[in-house]
Amino acid sequence: MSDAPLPTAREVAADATPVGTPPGVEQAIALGLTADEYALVTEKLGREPVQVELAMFSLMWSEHCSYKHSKPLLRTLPTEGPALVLGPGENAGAVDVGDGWLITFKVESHNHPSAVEPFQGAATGVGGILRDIFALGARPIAVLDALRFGDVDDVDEDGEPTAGAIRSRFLLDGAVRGIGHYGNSIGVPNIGGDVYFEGPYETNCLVNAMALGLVERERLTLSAATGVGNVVVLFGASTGADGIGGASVLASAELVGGDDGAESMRPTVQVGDPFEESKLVECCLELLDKGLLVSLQDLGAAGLTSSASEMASKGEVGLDLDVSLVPRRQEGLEPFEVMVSESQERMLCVVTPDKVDEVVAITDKWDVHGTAIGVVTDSRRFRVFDGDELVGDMPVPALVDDCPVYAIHPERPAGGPAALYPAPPARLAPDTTPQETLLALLASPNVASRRPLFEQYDCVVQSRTVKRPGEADAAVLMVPGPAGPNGPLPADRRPALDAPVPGVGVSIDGSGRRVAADPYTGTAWNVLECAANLACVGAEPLGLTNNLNFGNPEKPHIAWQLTEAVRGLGDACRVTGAPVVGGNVSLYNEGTTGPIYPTPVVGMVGKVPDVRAAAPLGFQRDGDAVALVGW
Amino acid sequence: MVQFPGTCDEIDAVLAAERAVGVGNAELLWHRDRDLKGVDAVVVPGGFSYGDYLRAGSIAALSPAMGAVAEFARAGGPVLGICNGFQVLCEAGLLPGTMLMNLSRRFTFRDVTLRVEAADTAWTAATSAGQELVIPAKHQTGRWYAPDDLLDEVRGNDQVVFTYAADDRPNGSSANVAGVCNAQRNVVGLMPHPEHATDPLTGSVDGLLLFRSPAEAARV
Amino acid sequence: MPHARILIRPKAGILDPQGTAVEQALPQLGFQPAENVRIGRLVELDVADAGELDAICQKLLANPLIEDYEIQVDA
Amino acid sequence: MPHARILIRPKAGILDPQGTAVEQALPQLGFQPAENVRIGRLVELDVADAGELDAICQKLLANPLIEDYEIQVDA
Ligand SMILES: Nc1ncnc2c1ncn2[C@@H]1O[C@H](COP(=O)(O)OP(=O)(O)O)[C@@H](O)[C@H]1O
Repeated sequence: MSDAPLPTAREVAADATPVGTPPGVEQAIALGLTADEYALVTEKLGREPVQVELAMFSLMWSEHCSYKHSKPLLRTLPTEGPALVLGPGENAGAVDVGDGWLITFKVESHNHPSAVEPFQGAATGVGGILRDIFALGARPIAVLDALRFGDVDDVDEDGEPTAGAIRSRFLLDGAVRGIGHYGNSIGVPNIGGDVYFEGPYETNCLVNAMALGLVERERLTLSAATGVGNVVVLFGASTGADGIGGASVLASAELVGGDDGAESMRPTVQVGDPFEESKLVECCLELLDKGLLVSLQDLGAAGLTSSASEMASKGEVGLDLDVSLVPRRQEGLEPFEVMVSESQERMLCVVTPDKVDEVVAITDKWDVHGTAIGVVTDSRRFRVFDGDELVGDMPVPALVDDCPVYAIHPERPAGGPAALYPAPPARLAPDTTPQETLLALLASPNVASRRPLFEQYDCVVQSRTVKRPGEADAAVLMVPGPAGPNGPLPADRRPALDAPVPGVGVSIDGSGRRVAADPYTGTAWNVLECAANLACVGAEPLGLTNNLNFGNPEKPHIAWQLTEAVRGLGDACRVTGAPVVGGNVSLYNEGTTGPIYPTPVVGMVGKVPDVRAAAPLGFQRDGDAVALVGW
Repeated sequence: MVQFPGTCDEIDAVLAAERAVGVGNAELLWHRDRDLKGVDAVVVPGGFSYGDYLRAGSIAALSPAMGAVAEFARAGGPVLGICNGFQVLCEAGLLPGTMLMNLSRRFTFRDVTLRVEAADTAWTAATSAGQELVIPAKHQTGRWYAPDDLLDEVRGNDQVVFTYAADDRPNGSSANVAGVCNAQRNVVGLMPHPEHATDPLTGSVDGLLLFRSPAEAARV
Repeated sequence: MPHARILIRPKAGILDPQGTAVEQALPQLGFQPAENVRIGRLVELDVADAGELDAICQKLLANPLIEDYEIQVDA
Repeated sequence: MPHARILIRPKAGILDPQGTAVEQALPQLGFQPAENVRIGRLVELDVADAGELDAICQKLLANPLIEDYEIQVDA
């Protein structure tokens, strides 16, 4: 523990301006802002932005952070329901599953990082979604993953795998190993997912990860920074140059194809460390259990910039933050680099000054050393200092709320959706026998068993898994099960075999091909399929999360797909009674061969009154009657 | 249950032990403490202690708590190492052999069938020799290896406690070994996870037999 | 066949959690503290054509996004 | 502080599935076949006392049952 005085609000003259020459509009454009946006930033600041400010605005005003092309659509989704406790807007959503227990959950994408470096991209995707869960004070209790790659069994005239197939296998292998590595190492079971292979994903794979958390209602923690004079403490990994520019370059621009693309993105690859994260989980849960935090937030895309400014925005406060106090793992980082670094496994919390010592001591116990780096102010400005030097000074609302929102211009493609996606060539001759056809189908990667994939994941750790992958149409967990977020529950709160054992069913789905054929109906189907999966284990939908993986929304036909898909999603939510608790939008998914299939991935959580009654998959006994139910 | 940073199956192990011997009878022991709190048996659970960096279990083996566990073991106290815990006990020299990466090079999860080869250890007293147990295995570095002379010695002393049943070789270990004991037969390590086979709601309950064994062994 | 040795290390600035773990463990074991501990991989092989080694590293052995490599060929 | 490099390799006779995988992958990628591919670890560090390195290897960095090591200290 250091004896350094706690950070306090700085005295800054009213007319003080940050040091440095403004990099100018061309730099802004290189960072992804438009000239108009740059002019707007200048207007909001009353002067041109200096380096730190420009870096921060370019991230906060990127599609990834601002949802500037999707916000109006997302507002149409139903976000209320009887079980809903926390809707969109926080790190994850939460539903009430009874007896004071909440399940928090969310799905997120890590598509572009995974296309560049599948192992680390997928691993850090899991790491990121887990942080969203424990930032709410919940113990992460499950991961699911939805994966889309190009054809893995494509062959050329000589029967040899094509370069695309080889690349797709490499991506599949790396992504699955990465997901397994992170989840297995940190001790969160992977209880399901889906995987699908088809041409449009070849140069732009999709890696979506969903996580669930368990928390008692009164422990639910929000991210708003409040209390002028309270101290901002950063803990977890030290800050390095990895992932600098990741959010703006990787998440918002079309992925540059080929080797050159990967080459130019070198410094943006983030490396995940599940060991660090497992210590962070335990540390955060201990801090919250002891009631030491005012609020908690994870550092995800856009690092300190987005986490700190969002905390300030939600709390309607200002922040003074000193980058010279941020622990580094390498020398020579510029203040703007510290502000935008996406080094993984870091958390930010707000603490009253009297608790700082105790908080730092607990972070030391877990080896995730906390450092006070800033203070909550009443200025409503985000001021960045490098030691005594003011290097950035921005109104918080300008950063977080004032990004322009763009109308998209949907246009149904001429000739209908079919014209966009020519049917793939037939693989079987017209005179193939039914027997051969069946065998060919069973051998197709899209139908074959997923066992080789999910065998790489630990699905039983934490002792809640009642239905594992491959055992039922949806995964089933006991909730709370024998242990709560902070360890074993007292004997009388553990499940007894002679009484109903409550739990949840979870399913994730998202056929892109169906959505490509008809975005409205296809998306509604994805929701209904999740609900049907839940029905098979006796679960009633409580809420859903979704990840909208689409192409470039500035193209009219993609705008149309997106609009129709969101309309289908909303209608299906209303029909199934499952509100949207949160989600993520991943746009600009375009490879060298064109956009991906529009792929809204839906993850649904339902309540199972008694997991003992959850039905397994498959015919159970000789002589049982077989009935067809529904449609 | 010894808890290192990065251990992740310790709560499961506590629950399993409590299912076998009653709630309130299991304690978590922190890796920096040498105090074993007077327990009757020690479990070194699975997970990724210290991130499994360098070699699985290598850094954990040198922790203060493991110093105390070694003393406890030398005094005849029952010690069980599960998966990463098995790796830790090997690295600490309390069990023979060491672990290499699975031949598949992958992390593999699945239920495996184990054959009890020795029912006279502190952790198999409640089983019988030749009995088959269904228990999940999940690891990437679980190929138990001993050079030929050590393997002969281990076999000669009947220190092979579990083998994988005939067609069920998840990792390619020497002589199909899934678990071994020390010469005194109080320290046992195995790669599969008996703590994940103790609740009928989540699968097999064969693992309970291991957690009941120390008490049974003490009675004889 | 020429014998070659390839040293692969994490790029500067890339997180090396293994190195950090070793750095922390050393003083705990009673050794003097060490600095800049970095853990990488060592690949040794006999190749027909040492001229291919650079391409082999790029394509297979190293991950150029996060690792640097050094090729040593025995005379 | 002296800079040291430690090369750790699997002992002869120990099956090295990673090395085998590389051997199999090379011809598939269009390279000439390689032989005796072995994958080990490379540890680089700055130490106060190079005399401790052997003990550090014995105790922590290498497992003598399965690995050999070679210490190189920069002049
Ligand atoms: N990417 C994945 N990660 C984890 N589990 C998966 C993944 N893909 C498929 N699974 C699991 O494999 C089983 C079969 O998957 P799938 O064929 O998609 O079944 P369904 O059509 O019933 O959803 C399910 O239990 C599913 O959760």
